[in-house]
Amino acid sequence: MKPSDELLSIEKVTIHYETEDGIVHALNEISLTMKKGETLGLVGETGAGKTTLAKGILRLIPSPPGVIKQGRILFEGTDLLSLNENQMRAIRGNSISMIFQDPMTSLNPVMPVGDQIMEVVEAHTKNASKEEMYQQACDMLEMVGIPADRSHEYPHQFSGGMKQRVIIAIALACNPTLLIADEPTTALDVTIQAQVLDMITALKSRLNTAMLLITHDLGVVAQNCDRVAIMYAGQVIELGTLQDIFKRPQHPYTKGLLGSIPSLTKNVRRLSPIKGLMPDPTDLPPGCAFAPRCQYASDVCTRGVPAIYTLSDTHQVRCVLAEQEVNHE
Amino acid sequence: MKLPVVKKQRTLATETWRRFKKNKLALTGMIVLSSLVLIALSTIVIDLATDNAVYNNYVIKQNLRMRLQGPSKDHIFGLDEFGRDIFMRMIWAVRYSLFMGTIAIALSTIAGGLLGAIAGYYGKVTDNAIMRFMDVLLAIPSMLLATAIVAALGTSLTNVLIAIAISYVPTFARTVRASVLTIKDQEFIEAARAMGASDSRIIFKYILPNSMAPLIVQATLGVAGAILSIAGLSFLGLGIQPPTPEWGSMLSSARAYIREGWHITVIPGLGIMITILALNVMGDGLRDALDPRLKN
Amino acid sequence: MGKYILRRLVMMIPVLFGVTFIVFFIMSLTPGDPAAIILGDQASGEALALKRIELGLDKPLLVRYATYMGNLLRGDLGLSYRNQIPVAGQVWDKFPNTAMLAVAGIIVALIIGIPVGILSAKKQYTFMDNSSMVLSLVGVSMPNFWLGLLLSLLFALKLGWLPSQGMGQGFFPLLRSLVLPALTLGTGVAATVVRMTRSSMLEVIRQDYIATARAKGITEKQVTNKHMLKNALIPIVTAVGLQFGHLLGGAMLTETIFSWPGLGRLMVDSITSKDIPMVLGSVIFMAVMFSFVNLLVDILYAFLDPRIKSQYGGPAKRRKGVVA
Amino acid sequence: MKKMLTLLLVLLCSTVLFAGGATESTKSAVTGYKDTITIGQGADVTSFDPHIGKETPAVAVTNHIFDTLVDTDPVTGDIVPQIAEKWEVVSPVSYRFFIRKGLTFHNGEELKADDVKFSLDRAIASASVSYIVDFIKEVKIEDDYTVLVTTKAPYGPTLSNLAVPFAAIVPKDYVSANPDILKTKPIGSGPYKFVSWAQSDNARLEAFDAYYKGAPQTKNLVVKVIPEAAQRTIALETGELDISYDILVSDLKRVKENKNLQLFEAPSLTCFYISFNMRKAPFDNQKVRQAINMAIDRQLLVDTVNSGTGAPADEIIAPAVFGYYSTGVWEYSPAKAKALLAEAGYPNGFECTLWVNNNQTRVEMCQAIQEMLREIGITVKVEVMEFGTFISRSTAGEHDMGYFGWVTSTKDADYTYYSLEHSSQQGAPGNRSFIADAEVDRLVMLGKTSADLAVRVQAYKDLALTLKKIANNAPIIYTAITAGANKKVEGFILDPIGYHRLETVKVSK
Amino acid sequence: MNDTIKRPLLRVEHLKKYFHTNKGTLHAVDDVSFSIHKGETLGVVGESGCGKSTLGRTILRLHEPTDGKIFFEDQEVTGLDAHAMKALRRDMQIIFQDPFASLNPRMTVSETIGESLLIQKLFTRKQGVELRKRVTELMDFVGLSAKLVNSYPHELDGGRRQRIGIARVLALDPKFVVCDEPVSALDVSIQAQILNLMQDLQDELGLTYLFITHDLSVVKHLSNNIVVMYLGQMVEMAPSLVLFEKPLHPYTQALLSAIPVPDPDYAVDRVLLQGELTSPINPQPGCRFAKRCPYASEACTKHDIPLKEVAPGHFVACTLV
Repeated sequence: MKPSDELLSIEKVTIHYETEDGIVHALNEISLTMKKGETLGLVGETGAGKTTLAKGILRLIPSPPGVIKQGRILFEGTDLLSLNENQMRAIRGNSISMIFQDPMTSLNPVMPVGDQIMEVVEAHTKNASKEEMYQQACDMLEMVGIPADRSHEYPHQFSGGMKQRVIIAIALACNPTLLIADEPTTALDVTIQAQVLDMITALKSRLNTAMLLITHDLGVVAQNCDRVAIMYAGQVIELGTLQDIFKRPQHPYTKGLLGSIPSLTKNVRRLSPIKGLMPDPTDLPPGCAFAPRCQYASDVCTRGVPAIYTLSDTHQVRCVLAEQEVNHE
Repeated sequence: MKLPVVKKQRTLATETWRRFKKNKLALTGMIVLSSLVLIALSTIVIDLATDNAVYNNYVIKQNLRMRLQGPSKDHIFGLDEFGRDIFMRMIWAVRYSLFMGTIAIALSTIAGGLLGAIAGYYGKVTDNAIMRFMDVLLAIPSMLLATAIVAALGTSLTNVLIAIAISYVPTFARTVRASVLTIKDQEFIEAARAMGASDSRIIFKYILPNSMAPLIVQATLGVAGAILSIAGLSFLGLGIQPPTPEWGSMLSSARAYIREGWHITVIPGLGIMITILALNVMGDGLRDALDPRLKN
Repeated sequence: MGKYILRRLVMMIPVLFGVTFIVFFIMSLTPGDPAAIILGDQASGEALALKRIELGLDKPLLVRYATYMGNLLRGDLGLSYRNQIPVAGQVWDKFPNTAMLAVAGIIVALIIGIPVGILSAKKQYTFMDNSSMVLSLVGVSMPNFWLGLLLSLLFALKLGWLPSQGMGQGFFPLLRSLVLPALTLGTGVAATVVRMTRSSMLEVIRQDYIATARAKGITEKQVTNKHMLKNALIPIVTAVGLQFGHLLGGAMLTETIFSWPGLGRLMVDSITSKDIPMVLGSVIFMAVMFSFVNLLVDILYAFLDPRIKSQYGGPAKRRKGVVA
Repeated sequence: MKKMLTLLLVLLCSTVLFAGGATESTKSAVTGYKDTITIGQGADVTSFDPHIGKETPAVAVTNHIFDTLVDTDPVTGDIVPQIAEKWEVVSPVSYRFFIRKGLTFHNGEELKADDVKFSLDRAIASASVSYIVDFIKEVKIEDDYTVLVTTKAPYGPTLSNLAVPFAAIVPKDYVSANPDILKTKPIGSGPYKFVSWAQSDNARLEAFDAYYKGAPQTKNLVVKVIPEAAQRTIALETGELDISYDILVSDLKRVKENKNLQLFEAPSLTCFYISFNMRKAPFDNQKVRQAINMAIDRQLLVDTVNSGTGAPADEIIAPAVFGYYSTGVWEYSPAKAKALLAEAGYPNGFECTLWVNNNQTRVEMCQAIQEMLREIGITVKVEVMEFGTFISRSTAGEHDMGYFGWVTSTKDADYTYYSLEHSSQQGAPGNRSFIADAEVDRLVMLGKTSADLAVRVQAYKDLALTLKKIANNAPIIYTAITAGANKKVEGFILDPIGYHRLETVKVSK
Repeated sequence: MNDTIKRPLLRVEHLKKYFHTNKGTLHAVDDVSFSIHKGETLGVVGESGCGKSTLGRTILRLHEPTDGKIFFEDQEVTGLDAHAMKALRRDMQIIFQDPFASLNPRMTVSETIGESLLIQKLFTRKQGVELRKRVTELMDFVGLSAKLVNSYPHELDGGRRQRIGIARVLALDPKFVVCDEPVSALDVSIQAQILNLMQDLQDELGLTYLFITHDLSVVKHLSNNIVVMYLGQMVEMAPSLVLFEKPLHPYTQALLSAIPVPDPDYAVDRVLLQGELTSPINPQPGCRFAKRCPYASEACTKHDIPLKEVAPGHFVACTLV
């Protein structure tokens, strides 16, 4: 990968929540890179640390209790973790923006949507009049398929899918180079999900924005992403292209996930789920966090955190089983 | 089949307590209140054991010639307008000040809670009838209602209690109704109905236990309000009757001497203040502990 | 909206009817003879009997109530037992004074309550939170009449800044004389406002739209003022509306302490002298005032919350906050 | 937002504190005296109609608006002319009054005999004040300036009763046109004219320049209502008030010692006493009643609860009242009291109640008495009740003991003795000890009906001695009447009843 | 046809459930008819607000039906009095969507499971030991560790909570269970565990399911027959395999095409719909999907479109077929 291509590089970031119940190990030395314009799918189950990563990039982790323990987040060469609050604010909503999960609650209910879009424009535009900025907000609304004359309406006057469009308009208003979409369609019905995802994909390629698409839905990933990262217990355990992950999954967890989904295309009488439950993030097991649920686990797995094995240019996995695979080749 | 022996898991109460005790302010409030309860109980025991001798010889014993004397070695809080020992009166007053408020609020919590639960659960006509009646009571300022009731029934401990209790009923009814309305539509209520549970079982086993949290908080704060209301009634001459020591009436009757000596109003005033502060911070602590959503 | 207001006004009628009923019966069932109170302890038995007939006290209770209600419907609140002057005029005279005091009290409560509540919420569980909470609670923890006396000792007697009692004539004297009673009355409510603001802010802080706002890159101040506060205000408004009732009750004491010529004092006097028409008259006015404030709250609510505004036609759904 | 609030607050505070610094009263430029006197009292005027509003706070105001036929000198207690410039006793049952010529009401109408007749008839018909004038059989107009008052029977205190402000003379034409007018727009012939009344706040009066004694010294009177006694003293100290009536006993010392203030203090005509319900055991027992009388340390009560003002009472009428005879204050001796109780059959005492209405000083007195009785073994429960309840329940004879106060408004013993001691007056009229004693009745009637002063004096002396023996009441204290005033106040004279007249008062700047 | 041989366990005829709201009458369930045979699963799919949950609850009379009839084992459920209904509740049960909201937070696991037994008087309070034994059996049956008996719901994860919900239902040994989105709130791996459990239970106990979900892949996996609902009405009903192979209603087609398939090589022609589902308040006659339907004609909005049986067991309500 050429350095110039690299947009975002997350290096060994660790984030803890220090709560009364103990320290929640949300992210454990996670590393990940993204290229300009690409769409990376980030997949994991509840508690895997997906949202923490998204908020961590924008430094929106509530503190207390959240603490960024270590690591670097390089965005276009700058370490976001070293910026002061003012510099960080200049980036938020401008070069990195974010779409949140629940469109029903992500808009301020007492502010007209036009104003909510204008607010982000206002925060990042200098030398423009109010009228110009409002016009820009209206343009954005049109772009996501909402008539501009609805800009004076309040969120409750819109349906869920429309609200998510407004949120997308907010996110894209300043032409960000990176869009973080945290489960943007989970709360929507499938037909609406299809509409919204199509629109995001279209706009993103038009604006050449890179997208970190966080989801638990492998189907959404398969239809929308270039590459996939699978997260488990605060770490990326497998990373690869769509073909790598869906056709040649290496990590037992990835395999388990794929086996858990009832298939539309094949007829399977019984699903083959992963046994057990996600580990308690305040009390992670030693070594590979997945080991207690893994049918292939051996003593080696509990001794230390497995290393990352590179299977191909694009495919990496964090599992001792891969070692044999690599050696085999 | 052998039944497994299991250890008791954390109940919601212990969970709440665990969260509650992290809040030092609320904990302090609780300690203050517990000590007050202890004091009250011990004075009751002393009275029973000594056949009121201590009460007669120290609490209501007057010494008019030494009235209004400031704090001294013999009387650490000084003497009141009748030359009675303020310290002893403060101690003996705890049971009236604290328990009267508590009993009054307990009564109105039960009455208001039930009314609110019934109104919220059955809705429609029942709800309308009960809540319009509550609106009527609410439209009369509570202090006024209490005053009118005491004026009507005559000033006695029980009547003050009843008056305060009645004047707080609508508040509790509203609180419980509001939380019943949110709980009523939850799936676990439907689950109970799907199993064939009766209305009373649903109200008592499902709805009321789950609406306890706001009720407990409201009751804690209500006790504080009730103590103040009793003091207010004393100010209007309708509170606890002499020579029974009660902070509100002590403060109220001492107010004529407010400039004679600082101790005479400040001490009962502080007593009330500390108790109410304690109730308030404890109430807030409970609210936070019972409602984990409020935590970041 | 107009239809809604009209309906609310109509709904007030049964409430007021209930209020008169309850108060009339409480007051009438009390022992104590209004005639004796009017004539004092040196009146002759004959005079008492005459007075009782004059007041209609010889008739059965229900008849008296019916008569009273009949007159009330014609807008006649009757004559005061004590001074034989029409109640309506007396109550009407005092009404603005109490309203003024109550509004000033609310303003004091808001001025203290909202900033402290915001501060306390934003610094949850810090020393700042605890100390501002305790400070704001000091006001509510002191019996109203004691606080009033202390304030008047300090500001009127010791410092000589403000009048100790009475209602000033003219704008500035009026304002000056309003300060101490309003402070006394307002601090009692301030704690509730603080608490409500705090919990409401904490509720709002957790909302997704706050995260959205932060992700836009706007300043924290903008987030607080434009996003948090306006949303947090909604339950506060309700709480303040309900507090108005407590405030009116508190006015009974405050008005007595500061010789403020208001309804509260009129009511205390009438209750103790068993001046039933006067008690009823003033209670009706207070109940009307309370109901109006709550109607106002509902209307204000609609302005604060567009979700409710669009709902008009149907009854406004109010979020019932925990009211302390 | 926060900034705005702060700004608003600061602005508000500063304007409030500094802008309105000037005091309310306007100052006269010519003389060295203020043109307004501000007076504070504890309660409001109930009614400006003198035939209705008979409470002291009402009379203290209406007293300036209305005059009576004759007046009582506040210092000597003598009956002096007022509307009637002179009078003659025609017979034991008839008095002729000669009305001063040229007297006018505030509306300019002349005061004539028909006004007097109208007023007295009106007072007799009034449920509120009738008892003061109902001894009158008829008022006859002899000419425009002469009236003849005939009484139902010989009545000793006729003149004293006619001097009571409830016997005020009001303008006939003005009142006939609207019988309710005086309640809110009073017009009389007194030294001050009514200006305005803000209920439960203040009443304003203005000097009546055509007053027969000449215009009052100060142009305006403002009577403010300040119910909280402590606040009244504070207002006096801060200069908000020139004169404050009824200083709280605990504040007397403070007023006395304040170099800017002066304290007026005089014996009142009020006696506070405990009435024993003689219909109930054990109060039907004379020894019990005497024992209680002996168990009360009256001097201590005066010194402490009453802060040294007033005096221990030996009778239910005050020394300043005509007919007073000192029988000597009951000896304070718990030992003897206990012995008497034992004799009466109560060696271990008993339990009973003492009723009192909700007035702080009265309640305090009762609490102190409660303690004194506890020492001789009587367990007293003090029950504080609201005034109406207190009166009606004690009228019905439900009480054991009641703590009452009685003002001899006429300054004549008959007023009190007849109401409180005569067997025909049981219950509502005032006899709440329910005494029915032939000898007492005889002496009361003798004093009432005789016009011979010597006979009356003797009758009241005998009565006092008899009553002391019966001990149906326990007289506790004669209170003092007090007022505090700024040092700049000149010419203020206390009225022993509390009907202070202010036409002679002026306040230097 | 099967009907002649064995009678259906549950038969629903022209069921309607309307709600009165401030804005008008909400036709949550509008003229729905179907039947389910013993041991089979009927899937009901549709987007949020289509009335599928209301349908489930109305069948159990948790909502009183506005119109129509429900027969359970040939007994008419709709007319039963409270007493008979309570008895019937042993046979007809429901598993809820939200495992966090459907358990009383103040009751422990064993209390929750035992509650159904106590309510239906299968056990009395005095039989504490027997009751506990039965509860432990049930917990074991649904795969809950016995050491959790005294746990409170808030201490458990979604999967375990849903197992409690299932055990509570099994306690009564019902014949028919409405499953109202039982796995939607769960993570995929847990979802698979629960789905497997439900299948096992059906096999072992011969349960009959009415399976309500918005997830088409889940419904396909489980159901024998599928009903597709749109704004309170049935638009299509067919055996599972038939529906997926040959969807006839434009809405069904759109719904199927919108599902993201977790296979990067799978390409579909998306039928992208315009607009969104609204709520059926005071609906106009005609096809409720017409506004969003790419093939809509005037005929669609003139009058209500009846269900037509286009093939054995395959019903569609559309003017195109």
